[in-house]
Amino acid sequence: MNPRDEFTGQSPAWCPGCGNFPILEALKDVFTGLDLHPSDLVLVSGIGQSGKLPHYTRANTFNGLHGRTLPVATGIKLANNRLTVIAVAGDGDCYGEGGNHLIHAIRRNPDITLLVHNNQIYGLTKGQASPTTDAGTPSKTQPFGSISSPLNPLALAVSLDCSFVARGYAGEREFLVELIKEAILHPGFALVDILQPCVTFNKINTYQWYGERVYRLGEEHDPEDRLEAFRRSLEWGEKIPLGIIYRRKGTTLEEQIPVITETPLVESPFSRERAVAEIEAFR
Amino acid sequence: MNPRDEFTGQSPAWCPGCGNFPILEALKDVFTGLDLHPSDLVLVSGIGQSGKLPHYTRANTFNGLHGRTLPVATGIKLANNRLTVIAVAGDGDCYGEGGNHLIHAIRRNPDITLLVHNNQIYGLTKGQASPTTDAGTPSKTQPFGSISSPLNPLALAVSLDCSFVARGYAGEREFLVELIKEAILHPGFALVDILQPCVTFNKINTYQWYGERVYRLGEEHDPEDRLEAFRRSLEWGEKIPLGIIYRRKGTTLEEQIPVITETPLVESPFSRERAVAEIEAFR
Amino acid sequence: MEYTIRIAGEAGQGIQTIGSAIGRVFSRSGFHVFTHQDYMSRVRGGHNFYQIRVSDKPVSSSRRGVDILIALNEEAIERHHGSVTSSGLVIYDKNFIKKDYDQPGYLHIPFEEIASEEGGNRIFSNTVATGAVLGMLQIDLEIYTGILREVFSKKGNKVVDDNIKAARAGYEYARENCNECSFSMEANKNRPLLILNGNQAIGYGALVSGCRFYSAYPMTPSTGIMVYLASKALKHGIIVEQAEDEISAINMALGASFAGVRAMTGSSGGGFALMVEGLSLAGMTETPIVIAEVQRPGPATGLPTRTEQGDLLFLLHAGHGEFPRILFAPGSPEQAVYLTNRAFDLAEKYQIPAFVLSDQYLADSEWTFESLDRDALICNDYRLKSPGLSGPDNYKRHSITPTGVSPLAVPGSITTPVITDSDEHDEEGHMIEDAETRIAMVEKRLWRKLPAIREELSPPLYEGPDEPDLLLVGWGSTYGVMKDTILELPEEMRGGFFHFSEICPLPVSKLGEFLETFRKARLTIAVENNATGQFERYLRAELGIEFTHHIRKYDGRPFILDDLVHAIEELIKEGGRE
Amino acid sequence: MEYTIRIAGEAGQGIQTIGSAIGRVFSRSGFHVFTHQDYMSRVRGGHNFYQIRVSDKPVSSSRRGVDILIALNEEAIERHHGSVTSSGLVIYDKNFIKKDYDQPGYLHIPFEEIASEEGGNRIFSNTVATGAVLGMLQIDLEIYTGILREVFSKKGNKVVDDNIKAARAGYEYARENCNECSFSMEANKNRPLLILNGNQAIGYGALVSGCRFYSAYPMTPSTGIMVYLASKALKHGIIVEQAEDEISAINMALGASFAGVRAMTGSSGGGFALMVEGLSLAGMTETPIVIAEVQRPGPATGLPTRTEQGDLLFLLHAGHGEFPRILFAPGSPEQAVYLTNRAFDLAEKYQIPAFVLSDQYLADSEWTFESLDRDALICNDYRLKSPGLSGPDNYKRHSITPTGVSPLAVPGSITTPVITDSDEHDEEGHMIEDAETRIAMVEKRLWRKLPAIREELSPPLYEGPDEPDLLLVGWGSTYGVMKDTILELPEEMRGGFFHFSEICPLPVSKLGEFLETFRKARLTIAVENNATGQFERYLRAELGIEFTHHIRKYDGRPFILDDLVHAIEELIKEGGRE
Ligand SMILES: Cc1ncc(C[n+]2csc(CCOP(=O)(O)OP(=O)(O)O)c2C)c(N)n1
Ligand SMILES: Cc1ncc(C[n+]2csc(CCOP(=O)(O)OP(=O)(O)O)c2C)c(N)n1
Ligand code: SF4
Ligand code: SF4
Ligand SMILES: [Mg+2]
Ligand SMILES: [Mg+2]
Repeated sequence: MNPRDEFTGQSPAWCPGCGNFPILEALKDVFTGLDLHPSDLVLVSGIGQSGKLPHYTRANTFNGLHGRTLPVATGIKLANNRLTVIAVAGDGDCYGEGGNHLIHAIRRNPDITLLVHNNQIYGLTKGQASPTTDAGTPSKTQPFGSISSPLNPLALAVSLDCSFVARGYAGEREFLVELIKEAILHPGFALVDILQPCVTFNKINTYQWYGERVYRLGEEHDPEDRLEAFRRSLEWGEKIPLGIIYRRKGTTLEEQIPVITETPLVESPFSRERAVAEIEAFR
Repeated sequence: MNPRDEFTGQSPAWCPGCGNFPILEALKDVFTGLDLHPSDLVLVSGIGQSGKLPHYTRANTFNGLHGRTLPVATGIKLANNRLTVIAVAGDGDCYGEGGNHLIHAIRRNPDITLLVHNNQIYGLTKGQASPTTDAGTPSKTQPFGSISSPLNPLALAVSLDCSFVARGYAGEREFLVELIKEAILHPGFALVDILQPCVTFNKINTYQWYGERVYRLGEEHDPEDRLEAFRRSLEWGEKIPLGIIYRRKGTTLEEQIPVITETPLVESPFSRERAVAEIEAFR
Repeated sequence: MEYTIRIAGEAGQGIQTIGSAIGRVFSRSGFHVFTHQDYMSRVRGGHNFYQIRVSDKPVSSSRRGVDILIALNEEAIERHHGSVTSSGLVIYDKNFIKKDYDQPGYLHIPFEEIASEEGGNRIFSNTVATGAVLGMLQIDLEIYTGILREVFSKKGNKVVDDNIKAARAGYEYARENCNECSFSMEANKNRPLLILNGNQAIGYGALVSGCRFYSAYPMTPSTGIMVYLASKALKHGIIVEQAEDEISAINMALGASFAGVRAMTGSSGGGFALMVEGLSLAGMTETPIVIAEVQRPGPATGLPTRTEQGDLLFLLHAGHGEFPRILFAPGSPEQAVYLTNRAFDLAEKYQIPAFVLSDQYLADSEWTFESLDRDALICNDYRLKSPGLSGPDNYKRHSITPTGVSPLAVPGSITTPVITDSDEHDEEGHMIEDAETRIAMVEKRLWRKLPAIREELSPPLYEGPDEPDLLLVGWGSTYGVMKDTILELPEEMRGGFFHFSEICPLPVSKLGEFLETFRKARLTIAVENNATGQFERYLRAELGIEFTHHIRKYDGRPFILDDLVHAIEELIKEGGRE
Repeated sequence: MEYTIRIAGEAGQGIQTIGSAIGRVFSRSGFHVFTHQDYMSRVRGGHNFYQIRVSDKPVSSSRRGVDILIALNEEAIERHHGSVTSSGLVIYDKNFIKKDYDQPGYLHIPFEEIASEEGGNRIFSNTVATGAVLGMLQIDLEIYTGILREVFSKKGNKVVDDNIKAARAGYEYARENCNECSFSMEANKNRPLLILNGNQAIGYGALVSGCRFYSAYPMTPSTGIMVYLASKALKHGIIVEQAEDEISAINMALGASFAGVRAMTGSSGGGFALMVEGLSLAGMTETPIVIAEVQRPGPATGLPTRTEQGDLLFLLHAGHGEFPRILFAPGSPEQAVYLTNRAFDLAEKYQIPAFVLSDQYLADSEWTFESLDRDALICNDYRLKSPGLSGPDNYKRHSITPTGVSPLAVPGSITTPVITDSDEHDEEGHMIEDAETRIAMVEKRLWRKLPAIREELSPPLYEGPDEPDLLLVGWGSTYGVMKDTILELPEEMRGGFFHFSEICPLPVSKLGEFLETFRKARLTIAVENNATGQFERYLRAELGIEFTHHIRKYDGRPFILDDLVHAIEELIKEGGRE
């Protein structure tokens, strides 16, 4: 069996031309590139077009509720830190419904990679504004346009001192592959916000729109400089930077929990005898 | 009736010496100083020691659920934008349970003032770590210490381009009064994070601890400079700045909703006849 | 005269455009229409269909048998040709689907070719197809061209004209080429009927009730309510706010309601699950709110675009602690208008939460009806706005009155502050802990209010012969199919049905007729679109009655008329045993 | 021999320290103890009390009458002096409370003065008070000094010694000055008893069941479970994670469970309300989970530190869609240990959510019992961990088996991926939309599993005479008070009671004895700590039975023994009418 075939899943139900396809392919490249096995990996997703992704590859999968990927992923990682845990989310999923979990996952810093398929729209529910939708964009639920100012996930993550913050683009698959690899290899919570054209509902942020704006951060950018990272994260509009915006060293959640030792929790021994004997403390 | 008396409420059930007392007094100073009337004002609070504050003054009050102050406050403001709406929250309340609403309230930018009584602890539930608890602080639910890195609410707010971001301190009441006044007068969403000693459960961040660290931002700080504001917001430890960290101009949520005109929604006319006639569109 | 038309193909092919246009042409022509939709949870591809039943008599359910199948791809033919009746016809474009069914019962119409030639662009294919169907049925094209004008006028005259040309060409083609066509719809004397679906009906019901604030997070199949209200927002002064999550949605609505405007939220089961704490908050603070819950099959994400009546018991018991609620489950769009209106009225009158419980089937089904009884629409204002209330002692938000209902003041409209609390509180609204106040408040909220609320509700609707032998009982969206089923059952079965749309609190004192009929009937059958028989269980708990049988469906699809008739006949064949 | 001791004062005065020390001394001395706590939702001030009933026979409820009142402030005397029995005594420090009650039944003990003089610091006042009570009761001081040693050893020898000195001084003072003391506790032959409260019992039950992951958000009165497990975390390898909110708490626990470890979450009603969507997720993904819900009076924030049985129907129906669940409601800490253990076992065996429903009364009440039946604690591992399962076709997470239970593999332990989905799915775990798979999966989850689960549960516990005339029926935390009540009722009443702790699904086939006894009893009384009679309603829906009476309490306080006895006597006086 050719390793890439190992990751062949169900056939996708996305629209033809959807920006999710290159992300799916990139992910398969990453898995083979890092020599992962479907049973070493857990993909955790929510509900949305992105949430379907795990079904289209092959790995341990928990496709849970809309917005709740990160708590599930954290529970999995704590129970078995030997697994490579990847959370796959949509922009509505992760920055809207699940916003609180993002903040606190960043604070906890588990060694999880979060891929946000940021199409700046609610795809699966047919085109309402998401938290990243450009201000003013009208939709059927907001006929006068989206009023809230769009959320800047990278700035948010930098402000919370997230241990790895990057932006990828579905239109640059090779680059995306490298980015996701780095995110997975980085020890700690890694956010990769992926610009993902939605060819059906987002008629503003198209392949062309992104293509004209994205550029790759070069050597001159020092991702360890937090202030600089914050400045870069604010860039949006004429120029949109791709690459690792911010990165820092730090201990992960798992490393800080003394209960987790060399053996993952799920394999660590438990003495029922000793547990039962705790009753005597009540005497 | 002396105007300050107008704001006398129930007698407080806080611990003697609690940092909430000076905040309460400061608030009464603000109300009289701004010549507000109990019926022009709505205090919205959640559950926690801070959540009890509205009962200890006198104003329209919605003391709702733990963590849900901001959605309630937003609903009130939209229904009647003539009211001065103040949301009162705890650090657990607003940065923990209610974190998602904070993000999105900032994005919406309603003209609401949010006062967070930040005692870096869960007071009412007796001393568990809150999102702002210093890393490493042990508690009964976290005997190895709080592992997550503390949330920096000011940096978070600046990253989201919050229209007014300030820090006050319960130990400097006069200064706090001025800050809250500015926050209320500022058109748009204003976050005032107030350092509030919890004399019972927080034995680390005491009056003394804060007293030794806080300083007031001077003229040299330009609150309209976002990068500078971000840099300042990261200051914590030896030196903790008080004052307006960030401020920007911008249109409020209410101003952007075309349904809201000179008259607040609650008073604006509604024609039942015209509404009923909409049935004909289905013919 | 009665026909069933099914348009089938993949998502994104415009099935809805064709279906709703045909439905609207019929209703404008004065025919009775019932439509229902079957679609997948995806944006492109997959397989969807839209079914229209048209008749000169009222119809309220779908049939199995199809008279005209508009097949937009090969899969449509493969899946549905078996449903086409012997006199029925499949129409399709052999060039587009790249397969020729040159056999009786199949009519090739070159939709794309005609669209390109006559309209100038193949995007008019759907207009051609719609025209063709109308041609086959010999319906005057005027009404359709009128609709095209309304729909496309914003895009300019050329687009309108091209569409009309395409429609006409399809129409002519069908009339000329349809040798087998035995359809005919006699010109109808009726004036145009109203046609609306369940979501529109709830939205409209809210609109006429003076709902001024709707906050929600999108969730299929409830989003249509939000879309409807958003489309009317500017004209009627409604704030429609898309919340960051459902927790925010209900809390915002409660805030708006507290501030004095009529407020509503809506979702499906999963989204409502997140509102449960807020529901309890409404109960404690006595803040009026209307909640629309449009069910889809669960648990969890379940089948997002399909139907089920699986959340009844959940809603009846949702929320920690004890507080009264109202639950209406309309059986048709018409009922949905009136019941949503009543929900607003009673929510404010008694300061409690009121549910409008619907489901995907009702949400997406269109029904026709003649007109609305405008006088039946209630619009009372129960708020206290007298500026005379001044001084600290005059107004207490939660004052204990004989009815349990306290005056509902608008904050800012009186000089006294309006205070409420999610903690147990005293009459003023301040938190308390003592046993006496607690007891008084529980009794105020529950025991004082409940009897009066109960009296507000109406007993179930009965249709059928006196003293029926066979009695169907259902609730919510099964109304239409039960109605049609009774008419299709052999007369000697003496079948009738009760439909409950006003479910909680049950107006026990008014259930005499129901209980008597129930006791006398030989076969009593609970009909539900769920697996566990939730309503049956509810009636057992409330009334202590036992059904002899039940028919339950839990495949995510609605009851189809012929299937329900068949299921009943099977039950009877089995000798009424269970 | 039986005494009731009440320690009353304001929050922050150390009421709990005194109360739990006295309770522990008694239990170590082999006496039976029942304690309960009444406290306000504030950290300092207000008014709280702690009540201890001690006896040489088992006791399981509180009495109204107090034998020794330790009054820590004036309010304590004002509030409670009426409860002190004629032979009882109030002890207080007149210097501290600045009021002298120089009258029979009052004993001034200068707690502060003795503490300062003997211990060297007035912070030892509580130790003095505890010593004094023990002196009054003439209980050997050894056990208390042992406890002081354990508690303060971390703070060094001096603190231990000072405490012991203070205790002894209080002891001596009381013995010398208590002229009215007629109390005497005969030296007990029993070996030390176990003493634990409901929260500790649930925590311990989880520990012995191999719970390795507990995620929760703090909420009174459930936090004690988390605190207990956190205190054992390092020693036994348990991850206790404080979540950012309850939604996260349940989703984390589900993640951990999916990854193969036994997981649990806990909260009170308001926090659980936020977990409802997650509950439904557990149902759909068939992920085992145990949920402790420790009730407090609602709706909304309600009375945070008080008690109620108001969430039963909510939990039984929580979650959109239909899926099975288990609900246990222990009646005592002892039951809580076994039932929590069974909850873990059954949750994993059937891959469903299991509730342990408690309340503030049970959570904070301490009971004594002799020992634990270690053999009754189950510890089966139902997970599939065979590394032999390789290849894509061998393992399907949701394969349809005759029992409905699919093999539960640990991801990463087999070569095949483990897949699950909140959408309706096929056997492998991939999302589907077709009707056939939907039906098969609903039947797998519900109909295949339910009968077996039902058989696992036990019928209610009966205590009382054969064929009782008067039958009490209750559930959960009313166990103890019903048990004591039956013994206090005049024998001619022939009173007995059934206690349900295994509530859902009801083991209908095992209810013969219950139903027969119920039918034969003349008076059947449902006893519930809520306003609407939720369990009564549940039994009506499940079994179609009707009680003749009910006794309900909804003031936020538990049933007190004397009050329940009185209420029953009143009912009977009224001639059994209702
Ligand atoms: C609790 C809940 N609320 C709402 C929904 C409906 N819903 C499903 S996906 C979605 C948003 C999809 O947007 P996004 O997360 O950006 O994903 P995309 O489809 O764009 O990839 C919504 C609102 C749901 N499934 N659950
Ligand atoms: C949904 C919900 N979860 C938990 C609680 C319990 N609770 C009440 S206040 C509180 C935290 C208090 O901390 P904070 O918000 O910082 O307020 P403080 O008391 O410190 O002012 C918690 C966890 C609750 N009331 N509701
Ligand atoms: S709707 Fe948009 S995001 Fe969804 S599959 Fe289609 S193109 Fe992709
Ligand atoms: S516990 Fe802390 S925050 Fe709460 S009242 Fe006491 S001092 Fe204040
Ligand atoms: Mg999206
Ligand atoms: Mg706090």
